[in-house]
Amino acid sequence: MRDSDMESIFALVLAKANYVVYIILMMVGLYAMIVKNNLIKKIVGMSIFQTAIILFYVSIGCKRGATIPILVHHASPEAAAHGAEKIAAHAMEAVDVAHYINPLPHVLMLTAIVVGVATLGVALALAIKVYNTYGTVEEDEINQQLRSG
Amino acid sequence: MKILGKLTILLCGVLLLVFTMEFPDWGDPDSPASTHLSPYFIQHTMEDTAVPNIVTSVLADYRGYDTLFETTVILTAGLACFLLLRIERKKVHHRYYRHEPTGVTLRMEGDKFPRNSAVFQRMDANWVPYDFVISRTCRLIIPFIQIFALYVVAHGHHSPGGGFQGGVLMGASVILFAISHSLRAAIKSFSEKTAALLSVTGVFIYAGTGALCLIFGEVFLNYSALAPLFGSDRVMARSHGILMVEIGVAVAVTAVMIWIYYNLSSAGKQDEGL
Amino acid sequence: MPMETVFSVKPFLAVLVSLIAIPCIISSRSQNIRESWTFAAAFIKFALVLSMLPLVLNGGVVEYTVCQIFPNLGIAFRVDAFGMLFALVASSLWIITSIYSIGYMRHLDEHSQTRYFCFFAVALSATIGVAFSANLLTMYLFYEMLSLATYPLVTHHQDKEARSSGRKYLLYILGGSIGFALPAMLITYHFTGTLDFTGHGVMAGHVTSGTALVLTLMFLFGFAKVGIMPMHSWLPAAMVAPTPVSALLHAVAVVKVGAFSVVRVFTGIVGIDLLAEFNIGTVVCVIASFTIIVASLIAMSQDGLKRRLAFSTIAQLSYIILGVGLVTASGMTGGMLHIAMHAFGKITLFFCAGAIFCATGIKNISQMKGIGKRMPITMTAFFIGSLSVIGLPPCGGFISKWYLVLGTLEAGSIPLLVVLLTSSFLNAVYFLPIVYNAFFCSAEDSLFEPERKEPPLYCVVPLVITSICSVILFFFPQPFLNLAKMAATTFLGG
Amino acid sequence: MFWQLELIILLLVIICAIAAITVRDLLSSALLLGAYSFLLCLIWAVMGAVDVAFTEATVGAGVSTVFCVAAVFHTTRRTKD
Amino acid sequence: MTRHLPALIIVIPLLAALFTAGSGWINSKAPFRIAVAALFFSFVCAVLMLIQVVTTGIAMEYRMAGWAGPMGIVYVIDHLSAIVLVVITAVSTLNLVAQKKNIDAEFNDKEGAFNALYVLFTAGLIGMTATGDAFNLYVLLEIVSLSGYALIGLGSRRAPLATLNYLFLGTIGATFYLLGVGYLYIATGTLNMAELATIIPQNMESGVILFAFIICLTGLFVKMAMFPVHGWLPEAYSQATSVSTGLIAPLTTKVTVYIMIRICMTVFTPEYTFGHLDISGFIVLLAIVTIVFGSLSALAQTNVKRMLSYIIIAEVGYMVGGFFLGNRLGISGAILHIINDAAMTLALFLAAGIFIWKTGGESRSDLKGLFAKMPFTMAGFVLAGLSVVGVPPTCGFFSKWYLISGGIQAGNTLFVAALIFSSLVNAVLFFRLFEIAYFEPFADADSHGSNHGSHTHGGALAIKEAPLDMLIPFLIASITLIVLGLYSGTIVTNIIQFAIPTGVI
Repeated sequence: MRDSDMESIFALVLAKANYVVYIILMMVGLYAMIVKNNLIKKIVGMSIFQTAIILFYVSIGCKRGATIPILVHHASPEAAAHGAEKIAAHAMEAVDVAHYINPLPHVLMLTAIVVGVATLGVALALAIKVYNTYGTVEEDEINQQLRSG
Repeated sequence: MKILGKLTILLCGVLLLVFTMEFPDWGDPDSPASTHLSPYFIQHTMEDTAVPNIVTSVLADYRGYDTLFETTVILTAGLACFLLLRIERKKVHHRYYRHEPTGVTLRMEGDKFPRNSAVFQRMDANWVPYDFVISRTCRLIIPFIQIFALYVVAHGHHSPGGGFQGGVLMGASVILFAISHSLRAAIKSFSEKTAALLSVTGVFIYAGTGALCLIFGEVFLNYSALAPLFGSDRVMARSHGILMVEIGVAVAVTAVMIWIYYNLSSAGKQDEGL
Repeated sequence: MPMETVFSVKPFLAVLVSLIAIPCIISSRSQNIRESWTFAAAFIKFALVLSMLPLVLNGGVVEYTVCQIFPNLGIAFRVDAFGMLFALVASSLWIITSIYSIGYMRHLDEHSQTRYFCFFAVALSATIGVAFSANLLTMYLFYEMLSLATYPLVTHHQDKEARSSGRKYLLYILGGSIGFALPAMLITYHFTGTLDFTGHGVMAGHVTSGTALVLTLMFLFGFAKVGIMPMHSWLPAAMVAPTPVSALLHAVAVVKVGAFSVVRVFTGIVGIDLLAEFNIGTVVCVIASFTIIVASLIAMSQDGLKRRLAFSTIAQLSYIILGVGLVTASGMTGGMLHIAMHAFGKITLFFCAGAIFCATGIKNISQMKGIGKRMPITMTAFFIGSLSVIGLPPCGGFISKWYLVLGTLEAGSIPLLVVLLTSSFLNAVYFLPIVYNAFFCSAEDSLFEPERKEPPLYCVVPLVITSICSVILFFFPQPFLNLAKMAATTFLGG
Repeated sequence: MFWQLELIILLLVIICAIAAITVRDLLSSALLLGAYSFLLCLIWAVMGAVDVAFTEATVGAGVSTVFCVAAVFHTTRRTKD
Repeated sequence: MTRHLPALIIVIPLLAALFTAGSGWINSKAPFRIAVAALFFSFVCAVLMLIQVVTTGIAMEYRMAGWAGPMGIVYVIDHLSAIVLVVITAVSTLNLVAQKKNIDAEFNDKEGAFNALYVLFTAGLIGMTATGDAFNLYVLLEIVSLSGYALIGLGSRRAPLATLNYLFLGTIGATFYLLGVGYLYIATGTLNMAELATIIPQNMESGVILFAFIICLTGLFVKMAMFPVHGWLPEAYSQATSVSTGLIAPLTTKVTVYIMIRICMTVFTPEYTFGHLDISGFIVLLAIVTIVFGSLSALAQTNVKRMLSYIIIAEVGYMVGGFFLGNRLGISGAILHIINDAAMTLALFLAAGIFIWKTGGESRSDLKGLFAKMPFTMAGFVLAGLSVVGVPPTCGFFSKWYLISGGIQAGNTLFVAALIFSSLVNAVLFFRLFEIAYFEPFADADSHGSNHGSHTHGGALAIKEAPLDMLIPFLIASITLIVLGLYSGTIVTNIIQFAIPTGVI
């Protein structure tokens, strides 16, 4: 009984909460990338921007009342010794889809995280180069230098 | 400009919010996302690949091709940082050497000081005394971190983790060493060339496994072709193949993380670091 | 009439031959070898053209398709009477001009003659290509090729004046063709689905009168080489070119290509009956006659000989357009015939101008008093040429103008007749005084000492030939006349 | 079913993000980015995306932070916004 | 063997890139050779696949890791992707060969990394073109972007900043695309393009799909520098080194346009893109603005590379506008223009590379007297310029022909006018360059005699052509322009016709 109305409150509150949060984060990142003046700040904003998307994807994958996408299998040593057929057979008998979270978005997001850190590294390298050239990472100061010659 | 940007962002946000309202509820079990494709993975991972961790099986087998290029992205980043930042150390102006017994610090012009002297230790230009506690603690925990990293790589089939996480951990351990001691010390034990070659090797292990499948007459990355190689049936062959590529990923990620760190933390000089 | 169609590669070869000659021209070691290549190409081309003449005279047609690019539209060649007429003129005059330009260039020791001869050859094959093209696309292709190939020739001297006039040249020619002709072509293709030159037009039945008028005018101004006002002012500017260039290109090839293209489009795309029924022809006639009168008037005020010739060219070109605009048999015959007749007359005049410049370095008419005693042969040729251009017997020009006059009478439009006669009178007014001053001015105000001193032989021979030609053409106007008549009958739908 | 915790973490995440782009010291901005990543990794752990959480913990909270710090160390800490 | 071509065409460059990067630490000659060999190999693969697809008439499908359809990642080589693959591989091979001298000059101790990134860039483009999976496309897009940043960032003194801005905008674009894919996944639950194409028509009214379409398109527009978000392109391209520009300028925008066409026609079916939505008019308008803007700002440049970059922006307008005209002619024109424009841009930037290598300057006035100095190079350059202007028989004319007649058929006079206008502007631009090169005497002394007389006296001596290993590839590129022009009819009827779904009239 209590569990059920917990459920309802839960649904009520979190039906869209993640999506709203991801939008807020995304906008924060976008704001930093467009409006901010400091290159490092922009890079930080870029990182936030990308992680927001990851939050979005993970939220897609969620499934109420389901657990992490690792099959519970009592593959006892001898079962493993008997090789895959046993395990497979065991898996065959009952894998209830509703028990496990949708794994696909997680896979995609592993890729996205890695892409994010790669981009971050390159961006920081460029920022360091910019600093070595102009002695500053503030965009307006750099533009001033460019205009002055 | 600023105002324009803010307006654009506001517009984007509102748009996104509006369209979000059409989404299926959060965690709704019968949204198309959870009903269309994912059930196949959940149900068939065991019989297809004998890997209980669905994420691992999808990552390294069903969408293994993605992961290959994901690793390549990392490699690309490493190469990019190298290409952009690396500069051969030009003639040094001056260096600082600390006389261990007395703690006196000397400023020497050029490079002419004896490289390996027992009593003199070279100091970075902006030097903070290396804290004894920190360095010793790191020395203590780094081996454990590395063992844990190996575990994560090896046990990715059955528990969270896998090549990426393990590789990053391994890389982090070296980075930690570089921070707690000095960049030069780290480079001495794990040189840049090693990092570069290892990163290439890692990706090569992955791509090579795939190409091996081609040679064995199956399509690219179809590990079950390697069954005769592993001496197991085709399903277990997939599982072993996944392990191989995970190792490749781990090697590549480790090396690249270290490589990028070397270049970033020394602005490409690889002389005096963080 | 029975139209026998022969599929042969000859037209394509006739176009290619001078292009093939180019590598030889570039790679040849000495001047003589180079120019012998030029001659070889010229003669082969002429022979090829000539070899197709009998067939065409018997009402045959030669066709050849190079490649298909769009549905039922590709790069194809088709030799009919009209094209043959033009090709004959161009290829025959090329030989003569080559002789002349050798003399001219060598005598003045111009720089980068190799470049000169190369682009000369390119221009020629472009001209023949236009003459033989079977559809508007092919014609446009060679038209552009010609515009670009003549640019280095016009700006041969590479000095400031050449630069500015070259700019003007490109502005008018390219601007016209890209801005007007190309869209007009595409719109036509969109409406009719074909761009082949048929006997009597493809537009009929596809477009409304308004569209037809607009397209016609777009073509008329788009092919700016025809020098219809207000698209004319590149022509006087282009007179900075070396004289052989002006002679061949701006009296024969380029401007005539413009006229040819316009006539082709009017007859082959727009269609004569369309011109007639929507009174588009009248509009064209009005524009043309305006150009004729104004250009003639301007020509009178020019002192530079070549500039005067240029303006007279503008006027003469409009005769051709006028002839077609009349949409009567003899009018069109006269118009097309005028391409040939005027070519021979005008090239003679240009040769003379060049010869005078070669020998004495004089460009202005006011300095030519008594020059006739100095170089009688040249000035006699000049006299004949001017007679031909004015249109008096015994010169070829008379015949074409005669047919034009007949055409105006057939069309029963007296104003146009008046226009023609006035302009002939004006021609006389601005040509004959030159000749008169050259020969019959009294010894004291002659600017030249009396002893004879002709220009180099290379320069004299060609102009003699051309002047003789234009006399011969008066007595034996065939084959040009027959070709023109056949073409006219074809276009008027038999 | 501790959704309250999840809500709190979500709020913290937003706060961290805004703080990371508003502080006037780039070093602390970098560190705040690390904190942000770590909080996100918590959320994902709660949502059951363990692998993603693990990766984010190592990559996002770990290595990227180090990279940022290294970059700041080689450029400058001060900023006007 | 042929069955594995779709995998080999990308796997071989990938492995080669690894070997290149590794061998850079041992030998400084090896990387270049490996790279050229690998790129040429994939070029051969591409040609073979094109032949097979055209002869059999059915698309080749390759299941990576042996998993079919939605589960795994599938590579699909149909007419469209086959021809684009040929273009990509040809361009990158030719450019690498042509620019060897520039590479040696600019990346003296980093050949390994440079060549590896070069090959990775190409491999990424190949993958993007061939893939049939919406997410895989994103990963490869990121490979292309990252290697692109590295290649551009090593340019002049101002390059890093330009690259950083490029990186920010590129990331926004790619992330928007990723977001769009996510929305598609929410609505349909799959990532496979073919399956998406079957599901989307069933629920056309869904707002989520609409938004996915919009945001994917926005991301791609950022990537291809459409008008409001074009800012990064000229700066980045003009600051990069010649070799990088020669690779990136011809390919990036074109392939992005290809991706747009692929997304609009294969994923969101034409019925959805042109039928259900009525945003085509707006996008064509945007394209028109892009064309006019690009041409006008190209007019204002004195730096040759900047001018060419702005021309690229205008060309993007051509293709996008032509595609969104939504009729067969327009789309054929857009696709044909992808091919032609890649060839033109390659030729132009190779020429620019030669000029820079020769004169050391990038501004218009550095072209002085080059006609006399290097006639063959200038001949090729003239060809390329005329092709951009759209003079027959160069290929530029024919794609423009299709685009304009598409505009006429759609009754979009504004688009036609914009095309004519930009052709005129291009004519002005290029003849301005030709004039400088033709009229003004070469800077240094000995050039005075150079334009004197025929080869007999001294003409040949004064000519200082570019070295052959630069000149020959460049001339090949510029001859290709004419060949493409003459065979454009064949290309359209045999390849492009089949690339357009029959739904489009």
